[in-house]
Amino acid sequence: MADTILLIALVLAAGAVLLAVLRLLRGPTAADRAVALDVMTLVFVPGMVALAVFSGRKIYLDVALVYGVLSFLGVMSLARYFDRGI
Amino acid sequence: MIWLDALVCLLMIVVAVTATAVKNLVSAVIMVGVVSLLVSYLFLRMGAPDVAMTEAAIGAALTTVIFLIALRRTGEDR
Amino acid sequence: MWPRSFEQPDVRPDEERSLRPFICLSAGLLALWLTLTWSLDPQEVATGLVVSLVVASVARSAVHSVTGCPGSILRRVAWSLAYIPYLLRAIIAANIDVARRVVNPALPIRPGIVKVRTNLESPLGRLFLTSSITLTPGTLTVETSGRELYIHWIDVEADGIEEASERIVRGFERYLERIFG
Amino acid sequence: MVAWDVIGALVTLAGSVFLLLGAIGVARMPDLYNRMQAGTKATTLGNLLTLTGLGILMPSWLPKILLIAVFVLVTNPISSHALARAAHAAGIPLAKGSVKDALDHDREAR
Repeated sequence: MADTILLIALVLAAGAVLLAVLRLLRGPTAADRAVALDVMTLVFVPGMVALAVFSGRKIYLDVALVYGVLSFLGVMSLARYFDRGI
Repeated sequence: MIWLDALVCLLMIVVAVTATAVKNLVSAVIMVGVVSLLVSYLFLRMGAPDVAMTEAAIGAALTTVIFLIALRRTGEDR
Repeated sequence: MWPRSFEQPDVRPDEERSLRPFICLSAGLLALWLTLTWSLDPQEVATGLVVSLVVASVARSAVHSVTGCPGSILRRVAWSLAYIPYLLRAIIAANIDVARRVVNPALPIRPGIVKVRTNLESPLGRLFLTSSITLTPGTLTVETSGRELYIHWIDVEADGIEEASERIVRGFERYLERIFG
Repeated sequence: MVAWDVIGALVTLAGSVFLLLGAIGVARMPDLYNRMQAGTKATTLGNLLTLTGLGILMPSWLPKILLIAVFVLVTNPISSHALARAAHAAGIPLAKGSVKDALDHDREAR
């Protein structure tokens, strides 16, 4: 029961990644692509946590946390670049 | 979940090829960041959290920042 | 890295001497460290203590705006605890609204950037206000200048400054002006 | 015992529905700002629900998973505010059907 529900959730998340990649490939400006990158990070962080829960290795949670922190840094530096900051 | 890994691999190839073809260089930098996100997920899937963490640190933050600084210095974005 | 609009508050000389913000910050950092390591091993605790003391002494000026507020700490903590469920409820309601717009084939949006005015004085309170507004789907803070915020609204219901402020800002402000004074 | 598993899975499913809705918004919306509304906000709730559901599935890890959720909740508005602000400063226009642009109006008046 729970496994089936989780499989459906995984399929939905994969659909979200596909749509975000669509916007990444199409997006007319670079800022649109930055939004797509942000969305993909927001989908992949729970994905990594799900991987941690299913494989039972707690160290995977640290990877998700580090990815969240560093992607925040990446988006902020992109924003600074658009703002002529860097 | 082999279909998910296959999907991620496919997306990675598509995004990487597009990154070489796209005109706007900042877009290419963002696409390289996306490729490193997908690679990091695959490393994690293969059971290498330390490699995934290094890939996240280098791919998501460091190369993005260095590429953007380089673009700004060379003025290639105009 | 920080958006330019969130200026550092002025540090008054009498607060410079006080040890309270320093102790508060290092205690908070130590708590974060202990949550992250999730063990009470003496070596871990000692390392965390040293690191949090060093970081707190470097970043001390950032917490002046919190501890410099008037009013008792207890009352502010109570209002912060009341603020969390309010914010979560606002986020969920707005999310369902935006989700309904997204799946509608006609895409019923009337986007635009409106100007609103806030009564909050403290910079930290304004930071929380802009973050809360951005966190609620449907509204997105684009620019701040002093007390005026420019907000991208997915469905512009009110045109004037007063009316728009009433709709977007007042609900959060009621809590935030009690938390940050 | 089994019931908790199902509850956690259901919360995760609800979160992934919001993730998918946010991504649909990113694909469908007409301009950058609206994409940001759908994309980085609807996915925040999705993120929160997914992480909570996974935390229910693995209760001993709940504090750390909630820490990740809180971190996402704190950093997300800051990065999207910075991105929207930079995009507006760089002159990316609003979509055709937009009602008004008070910021542009005020900038020109200055």
